[in-house]
Amino acid sequence: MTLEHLPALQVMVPLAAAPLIVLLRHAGFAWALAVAASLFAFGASLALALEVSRAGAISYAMGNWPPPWGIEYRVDALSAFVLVLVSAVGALVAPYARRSVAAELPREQHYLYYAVHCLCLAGLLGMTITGDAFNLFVFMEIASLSMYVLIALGRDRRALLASYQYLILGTIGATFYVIGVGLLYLATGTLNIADLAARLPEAQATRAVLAALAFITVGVSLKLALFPLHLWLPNAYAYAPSAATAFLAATATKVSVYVLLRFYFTVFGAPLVVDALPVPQILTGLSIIAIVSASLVAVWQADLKRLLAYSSVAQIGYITLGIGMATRDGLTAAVVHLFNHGITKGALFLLVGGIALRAGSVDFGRLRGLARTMPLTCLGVTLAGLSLIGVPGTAGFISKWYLVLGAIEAGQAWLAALVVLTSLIAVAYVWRFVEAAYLSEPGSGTAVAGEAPLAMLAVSWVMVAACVWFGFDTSFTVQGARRAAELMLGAAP
Amino acid sequence: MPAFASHYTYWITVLLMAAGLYIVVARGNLVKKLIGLSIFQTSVYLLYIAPGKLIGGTAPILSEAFKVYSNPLPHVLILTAIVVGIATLALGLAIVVRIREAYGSIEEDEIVAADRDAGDRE
Amino acid sequence: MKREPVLRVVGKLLIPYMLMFALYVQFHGDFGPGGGFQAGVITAAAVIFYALIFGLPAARRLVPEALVETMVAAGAFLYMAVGFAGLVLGGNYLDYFVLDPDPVAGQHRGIFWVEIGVLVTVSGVMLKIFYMFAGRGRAV
Amino acid sequence: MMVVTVVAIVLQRNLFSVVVLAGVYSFLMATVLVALDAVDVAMTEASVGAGISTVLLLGALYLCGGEEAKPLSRPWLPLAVALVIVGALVYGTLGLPAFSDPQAPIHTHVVPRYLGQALAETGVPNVVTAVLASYRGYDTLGETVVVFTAGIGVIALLRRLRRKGEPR
Repeated sequence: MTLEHLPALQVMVPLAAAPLIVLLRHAGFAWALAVAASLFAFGASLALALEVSRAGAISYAMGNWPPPWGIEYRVDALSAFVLVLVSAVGALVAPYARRSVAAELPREQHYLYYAVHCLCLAGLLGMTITGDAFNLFVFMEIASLSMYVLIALGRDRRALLASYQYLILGTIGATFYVIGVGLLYLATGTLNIADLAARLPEAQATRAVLAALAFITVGVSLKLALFPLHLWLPNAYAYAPSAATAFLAATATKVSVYVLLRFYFTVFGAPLVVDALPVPQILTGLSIIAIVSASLVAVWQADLKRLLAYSSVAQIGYITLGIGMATRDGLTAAVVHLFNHGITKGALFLLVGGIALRAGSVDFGRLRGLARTMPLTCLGVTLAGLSLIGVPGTAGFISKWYLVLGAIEAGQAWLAALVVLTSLIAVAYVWRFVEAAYLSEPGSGTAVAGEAPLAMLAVSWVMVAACVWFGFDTSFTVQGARRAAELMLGAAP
Repeated sequence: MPAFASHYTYWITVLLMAAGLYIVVARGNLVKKLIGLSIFQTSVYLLYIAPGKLIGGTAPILSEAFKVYSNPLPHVLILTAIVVGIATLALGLAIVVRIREAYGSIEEDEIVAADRDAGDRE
Repeated sequence: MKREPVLRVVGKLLIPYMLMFALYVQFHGDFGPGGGFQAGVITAAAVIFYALIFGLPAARRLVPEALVETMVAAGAFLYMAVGFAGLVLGGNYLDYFVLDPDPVAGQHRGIFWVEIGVLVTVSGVMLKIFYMFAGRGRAV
Repeated sequence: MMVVTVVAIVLQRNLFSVVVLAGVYSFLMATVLVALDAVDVAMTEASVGAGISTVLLLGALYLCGGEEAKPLSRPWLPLAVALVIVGALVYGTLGLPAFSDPQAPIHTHVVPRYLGQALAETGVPNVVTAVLASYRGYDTLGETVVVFTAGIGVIALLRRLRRKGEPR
């Protein structure tokens, strides 16, 4: 019975944890409940992924109303894969948050932080798992509102402005999405994603469908920080509390990418998006600009968190580059990179959170000679940084490898060269950390505190280990991504 | 112009939408931006609801007396959207109040300038 | 405004009717326009009205902050609990059919409790936000 | 009238007038919604748009002060953005069914079951309530959670804290 209801429990357990936490108003209990709920969600997502790979897509009718009249939950190869990523990061960040949040937030806010964490997790999971376009909007708003709160809780006053800007842009993005869904609804009369896909080819109002495609693309691109709509991201990541940054960086933009993939390949279908419209060309162009410009900007940042934030914009460019190829290998690369970049960035931001806790700031001036006082943390950052570059033996290499394969398969060898060349810029910004931490003498500004707390360090190292593990054992990531890619290209009517 | 006669409801919506969006992008005052944002969202309500109307129909409350009803589904969706809109507005205003306390201003350019000054001093 | 006798009397007279109207909107939602959300807004408006006439401290005594915060969470939790009840009784999540031997009565029961959940959360949140803004005092 | 109100909002610089005008706008919107048979939505829009959000905005203005600084010197880029949106939407809506066309897809797919069966399946004659709370009850759960999120967000941001030193 439990397995049958797993799709609902996947979202509902973290969601129900939030009001419980607020009812009890106790920091320690709140933390325990948040960890338990996140771990449960992770277990549920693994079970769902297994079930999907064994028996195919699962459909679950909320309220026992058959779709398209009721709301459907639908788990297939693609959404199961994203569910695992989101819930895994959630399950790791929740135990980590205890020390980090205790240090960064006043005590009265602790239980609220965990409640919002649960809401954000549930919102992202709900976006991924739902089979209904409007329900997706509702959960997008749950996730977004909780993200605005998480960012605004940052200590620096600039966090408030970052959160405000994100709120404005995020709401515009969500409203664009609603306009797009509204146009689709007017053209077809349904909101269920599978039903939409089935009815769109017969829709009379082709112009409305095209406009819907445009609105959904722009709206979701705002959320996933596709160049040039990324302006909210660096400040938001730089000033949010460390645990929140790690969680958001590893999951939020990735779920938006998922939404884009879902609409492009399930709803509109590859024939319309890829063959009839210049969408791949536009995506490829924007991705290249994003990769090059954001990587270059990252090199000149004075603050490690901001550096990593700009690097995120660049890495999202790699993902959209894979989508732009729209081939089997390209999409595989996009989905693999979704996962690999999620864990890599998660690991980096978790470690940086440890540095921020001990050193007070992650300005490069304060990082000089840090390797002497925080050797394990610095080693972790370096390893995860190698994965960011895409050095063989790390997870990042796998995604870049498939990206190169996809480019060659698409007959665009120059893209392959570009991927390799831009990785050199990544070398430059990762090198800045290595230089500061290992090769510089401790200066007057250097923090003298010791290693990060054990719980935080342990969780961070689980992520770092995952970066290395998925560089060698690719059976889960690549096979999962390949299945997802085949689903996207094959399911298109 | 049949296209104009049959589609003017859409176009009023579009005008409102553009005006709201213009306020959001062009204005530097944080509160006014939020007002523009809610006008932008409100205009979407019409986009959903207007096509659901059937002339000669009545509100979708079933009774013996009527046969033709307007489409209830958009109403439900927009109820949800209104609630989401007010929730966003409330949260946005809370952030603005905090910004005002931290910076003493709610003009975007002044705040950015204040941050730059603070950065220079460091 | 605290010393305006007319306002105080009118307020005393009106507020019970506002609350009655909220209840009407809540439970008449099945037959006419209205439902939990609208009723929640009206309930919160009644208390806000009270606060404007008799002052914020009086309103806080009538509806304490802690109660409001509990309401915020309890409503959302009630809604989810209805969903879990459907699971426990052998249906899908949010399945109202199984809440009663007669499916239609089960639907009725589900909708009833769900709307109460919405009412409690919405009135709680609106009131809480009002308290928060009003209690903040003029900054700077 | 709505268009006039919105234009006034764009031009007006005193924020108190803007808030009042926004309330007027919401009431006009509610009237239009009644004309379009959306009584539930109209009621919500009137209570939320003209009621709660006006109170909130006035409260925020009381805390923040009410005069807007001069408008930005370069309004052309935003205007261009707005015009592109207008173009895209006009283009998109031209292909849609005409106003009040009973053969439009939204009237022939999905909805007939709500209108035809709601009374028998849920026992609730107000179809909006039936769809809201039952057929698409999960959306409403999400909506309640959104409100809840905003509520605890405001608590987290605005609660007076007993902190030792104001962190800048």
